[in-house]
Amino acid sequence: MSPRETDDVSGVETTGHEWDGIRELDNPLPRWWLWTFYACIVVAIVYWVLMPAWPGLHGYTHGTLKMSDRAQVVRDLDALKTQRSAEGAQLRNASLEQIEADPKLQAYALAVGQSIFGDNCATCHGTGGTGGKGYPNLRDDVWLWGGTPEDIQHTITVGVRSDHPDARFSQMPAFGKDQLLPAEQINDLTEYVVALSHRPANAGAVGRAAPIFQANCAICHGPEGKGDPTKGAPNLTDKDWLYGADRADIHGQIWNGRGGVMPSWQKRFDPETIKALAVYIHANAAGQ
Amino acid sequence: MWKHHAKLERHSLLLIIGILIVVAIGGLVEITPLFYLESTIEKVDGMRPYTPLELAGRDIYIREGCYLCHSQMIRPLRDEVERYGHYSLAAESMYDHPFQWGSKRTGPDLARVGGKYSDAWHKDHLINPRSVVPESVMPPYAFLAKKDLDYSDIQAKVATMTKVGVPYTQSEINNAKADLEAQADPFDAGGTALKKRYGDKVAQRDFDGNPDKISEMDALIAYLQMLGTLVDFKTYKADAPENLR
Amino acid sequence: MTTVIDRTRTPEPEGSGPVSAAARARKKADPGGGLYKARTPIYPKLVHGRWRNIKWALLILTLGIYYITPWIRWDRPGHLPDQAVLVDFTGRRFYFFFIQLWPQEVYFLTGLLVMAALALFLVTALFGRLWCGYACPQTVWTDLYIYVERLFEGDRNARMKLDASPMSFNKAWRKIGKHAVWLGIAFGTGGAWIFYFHDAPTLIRTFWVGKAEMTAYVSCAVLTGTTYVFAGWMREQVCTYMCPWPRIQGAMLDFNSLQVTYRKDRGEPRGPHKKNEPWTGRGDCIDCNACVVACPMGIDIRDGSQLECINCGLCIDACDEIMQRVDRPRADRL
Amino acid sequence: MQQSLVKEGGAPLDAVILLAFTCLGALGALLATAFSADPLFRFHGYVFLIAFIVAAGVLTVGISSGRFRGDPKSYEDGVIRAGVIATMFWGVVGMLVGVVIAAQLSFPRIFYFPEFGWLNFGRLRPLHTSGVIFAFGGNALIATSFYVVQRTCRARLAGGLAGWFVFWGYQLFIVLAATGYLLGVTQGQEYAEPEWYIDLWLTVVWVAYLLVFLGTIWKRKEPHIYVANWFYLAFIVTIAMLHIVNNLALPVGLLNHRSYSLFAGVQNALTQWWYGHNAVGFFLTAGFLAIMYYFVPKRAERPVYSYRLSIVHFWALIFIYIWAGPHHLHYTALPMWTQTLGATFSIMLWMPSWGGMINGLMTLSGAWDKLRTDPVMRMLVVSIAFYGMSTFEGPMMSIREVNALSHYTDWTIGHVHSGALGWVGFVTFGAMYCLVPWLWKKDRLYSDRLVEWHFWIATTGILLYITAMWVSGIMEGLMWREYTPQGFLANSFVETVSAKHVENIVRTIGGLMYLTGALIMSYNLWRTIRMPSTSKEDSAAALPAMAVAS
Repeated sequence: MSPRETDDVSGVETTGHEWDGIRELDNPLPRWWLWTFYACIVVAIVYWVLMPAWPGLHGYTHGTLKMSDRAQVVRDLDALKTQRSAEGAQLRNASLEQIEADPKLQAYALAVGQSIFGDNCATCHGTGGTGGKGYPNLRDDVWLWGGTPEDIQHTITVGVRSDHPDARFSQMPAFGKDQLLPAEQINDLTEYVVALSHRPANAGAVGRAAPIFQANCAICHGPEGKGDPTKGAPNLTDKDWLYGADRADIHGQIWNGRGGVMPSWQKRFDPETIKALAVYIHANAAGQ
Repeated sequence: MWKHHAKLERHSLLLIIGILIVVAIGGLVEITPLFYLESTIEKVDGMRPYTPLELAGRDIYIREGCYLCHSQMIRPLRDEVERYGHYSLAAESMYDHPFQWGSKRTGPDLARVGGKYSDAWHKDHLINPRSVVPESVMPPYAFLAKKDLDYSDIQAKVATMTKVGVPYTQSEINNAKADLEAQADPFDAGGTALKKRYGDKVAQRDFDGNPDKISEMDALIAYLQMLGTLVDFKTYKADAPENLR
Repeated sequence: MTTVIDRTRTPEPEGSGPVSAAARARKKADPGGGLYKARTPIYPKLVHGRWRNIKWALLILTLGIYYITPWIRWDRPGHLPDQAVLVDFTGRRFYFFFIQLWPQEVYFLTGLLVMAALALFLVTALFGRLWCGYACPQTVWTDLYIYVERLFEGDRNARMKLDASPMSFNKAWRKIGKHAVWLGIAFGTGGAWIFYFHDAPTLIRTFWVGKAEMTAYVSCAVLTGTTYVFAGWMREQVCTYMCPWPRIQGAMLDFNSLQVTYRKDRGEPRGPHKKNEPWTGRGDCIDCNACVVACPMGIDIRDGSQLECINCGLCIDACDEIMQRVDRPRADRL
Repeated sequence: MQQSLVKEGGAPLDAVILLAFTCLGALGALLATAFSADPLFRFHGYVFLIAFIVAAGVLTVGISSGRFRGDPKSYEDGVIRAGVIATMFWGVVGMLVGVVIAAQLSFPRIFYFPEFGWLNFGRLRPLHTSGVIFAFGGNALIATSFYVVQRTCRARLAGGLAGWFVFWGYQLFIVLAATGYLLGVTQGQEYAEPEWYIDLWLTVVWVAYLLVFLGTIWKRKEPHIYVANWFYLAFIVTIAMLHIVNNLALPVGLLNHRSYSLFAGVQNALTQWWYGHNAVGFFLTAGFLAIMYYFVPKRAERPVYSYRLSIVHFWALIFIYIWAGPHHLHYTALPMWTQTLGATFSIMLWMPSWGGMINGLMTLSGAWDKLRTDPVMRMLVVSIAFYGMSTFEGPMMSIREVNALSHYTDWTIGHVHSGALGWVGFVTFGAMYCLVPWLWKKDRLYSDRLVEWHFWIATTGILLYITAMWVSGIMEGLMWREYTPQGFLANSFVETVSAKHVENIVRTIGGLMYLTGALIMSYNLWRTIRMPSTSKEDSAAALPAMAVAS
């Protein structure tokens, strides 16, 4: 250990140690540093007194404020309910027609619906509600399960093929996969369905398929293929195709008999919210 | 004071012991009480260990690093409760080895994603997220649907879980493989036994819509569809003093 | 001697380490075994001159902008607030004269922040620590506080004398008066801050009757406290120890950056000078310490480039006054 | 394994022991590979096998040709040179992966490859974090600690070849971890992703590291242990403790790569963030403060500012840091008392952290003019400034009300990177710029101008990165909790995703600039190494006092 010496530049004594040419000055701590440190400790102690802080053998100190995030969030949500209550109560008691007739109430329902739609419905039906392959477009006037506000409200509540006991349910058979029809008949049926939607198709195949259609498909899709909203059977004569319009898509649908699932939202939303959603979706759709 | 410190500077063993003592205290005080304080985990109904298929799905969730972008922890803040559902309870992850609370929400929270969307949506979304959510920045996971689920070690996994404290019964361990196969096939006869072991709420479906095989997609969707659905909030006393914290 | 703004390379001889005045004061202070060391007080002397005038002008300008802005009105259609600059947290909107920003448009801020920082980088690289010396709130408010201090306690010598004297009525009222005005300014600063977040004319009424939001009172209190402590008590310690920005600025300087330094070639060898003595064979610096006592950071600029220096140029003014008196040239022009 | 054990003419004992160890290791790896049914485990078995066989081969050749008899009168610098190269290599790799995943979030349609699932964000992200923290940072810490401990103890590195074992063992750990992430071998705990057998291997390497470091301190010729070595010791010891406790897990089988943590849920969350936060505290703070405590005074040729401050802030820092973990779990299902402790200790941590900053900066008081002439000095200074900023931001973000906004958002990412790029990155760069001329015995760097370029590009890159992340984080947090006047959520989640697009791009550009800086640096260092050595006999590697003392 070398003797303590004074640093030329700062005039402060060194500690007298040296490591590989590095020495240490013996400056005291800056006062502001130490005091700020003490102040932080004081802040911490105050916090410990106020809030739940120190564990013991059987529990922990609960703090004088009796603070609880979980109690707080309940209060916050109640405050929200109060904020919404005036219109919310009207929404609860009004019928869908009444809501749509009252511009003020409708505006409120639309605002609610839009807010809910974004995080819950847009995920499948798209940001603008325009849908996609397998996910119905909500902006047009084509509705598998009916497009009145009541129909929409019911669909949202119970879902389609969901785990809700009253779910809307229909089953398009997998004619190919389950070998209900031979492959060539399914090819003919495909042509028939193409013809139904007013597109050029193989006339021979269409002729062969007509009786097959009446025997197997008409019970749901109707003899003219116009569909049936009470059964969730799509209209085959329009230009709207949930699973694609070209021959391969149609063939695939007859072969595999897909049916989409829409969850029931009853558990996640209260009835007012579902009402508002129905109004919102209905207002943004064309027709009906 | 400064003179005494010189002792530590001269004796490396003293220094190391000093360091060890100083760094051990914080962890001991914070961590150990969590193991013995009863208030740490709420009493709830409905929690059960993962079914073998869900466990396999969870392993895929971990393998693909989903926790790096998705949290599974809804905080008791009003916007989160409104967006994602009831705030998460400690009980809901009590069988999670390891926990998957996450630390970042590049994507939304998944704590209660179970049942929110259809299986088909999950499949479409996993194969190409932008096909259903154009703004998404999530990676595509098309390979999950193509890959057979390797569940040769599922029984060992369930047994290991038992050893680290998850209360699987002996029959659950023994039948892990059968239960896994049964859950992925709606027509499998083993479904009754599966539901007997894990409860009626267990979903028995062909999750990826492909009956030809049990794919990794099956397992992952089975796991996702279960998330946040177990606890029975009808019987849970949210405002009981022991649960307010 | 003279202090100059120097763009030239003045290689410093090896080993001639600088000694700051603070360090020299430290030497006097007890270096012994105490736990901490109190701040060595600095009593900057008032100077007159070009840089001081620029500083006054900037002080008035920046403080003026800060205090007045929330009161400017700007007509907007509909129910929108008519305050020109308003950060509306409840409505989640930011108004700036003709601009309205929604939360999802905050990315404008990225651009703004990046550009501001790059501009600051560039200015620093070219003109040195202009920000620290002239525009930084810490500097501006400290300057204002020192001005108030001078009003109550007089200039450097008077202040030193006052501090050294025992408590008396004279000392007490001066001290109390100073702190009262300081607190007033601090409160005004904190008060002005909250006006940026609420409609100012409404808030000023609700504030006094206790009907403003809790956040308004809390932020006002915090800002009042920090202004008072930082500008009144901490002063140069904030720049020397706490603020990271001076380090980054310091690291951005190179040989071509503008920097206030002591011109050794002109000043040395320094020493006292008697009237009518010749100036040959010696430097212009008469070792009068005018630059040292003027420095708000408490350093001796003649010791070379130092981490405390904020490039305010007050030492140049101080030196110029003296040089004029002894009939030597003033500082070099830019 | 002291040098005195080496018999004249015989094989060095340390090399023989190491040879035996590698042969046993190779045998074990062979058996594990042969019997495992788990393809991932088998792959890693092969990696082990190859590593052990190569090591055994090198050792055999080395022993038979009479190498490995280190000159006890000189410092062991070879392993440090290797460490410097490894630092730069892994640095570039880790940063490159970072740029790739930033690009993935900016342009998901371009940077994801459906056919290469292993290049997905979820697999690359651990590669990035582990790559820069453990590979880049870890190698920097090992290399500098070996350098510093030898110089400040005036003793050759203890354990003979053990230093090399630590180095190569650590590289093997990195390779195992990195390949594991790509293949999907992960525990699913952030920053602790490697599976059980990789953890075990790291434990072996780490214990060897501790012993080498301690052994060198035991051999020291200086009466006192230098402050940098306190920090290195705290870093090594505490990381060992954190690593072992947080990775306690039960393997599914001895030949199966998968394991399950002993802890679940709440308890697991807390051990994980106790680990995770102190990986920051002890790996990225204490360890790098040690670097600062040697390289700043050395480069500035000034004494350390305050010995007393060193003592107070060292003990306060390591005591308080350990408590701060729960601030990562605010508002979660973790009991609130734990959150309170985490927040309050984080606030108390502010000044102890700043103690390091003050000691670093005030050391420069008296050498401030060097900043204008020495770009390496600038890097060191800016790193300390960023250290100060992040250690202020950290306690602020640990306040529950702030955290409610910042948690889960990009703000956290910005905060981490202001520490990682600004502090850890720059202080490492500064140290490497110092070390290369010292180790390869050159007068100077190949080009100071390139250092300037590096400095400016990297600084601007950091600026872009952190401003983008601050803004996007705060925006995101505000949008998530924004309500409509009717009292309903105003934004859907996906709207917040698309709102961040611009910031994501800015962040990518910032990261790219930082990577460019690192590439410029690698070139500069490579050219420096290739410059002709100075003729000075008196090399830095000579032990000045050893001849006298021993």
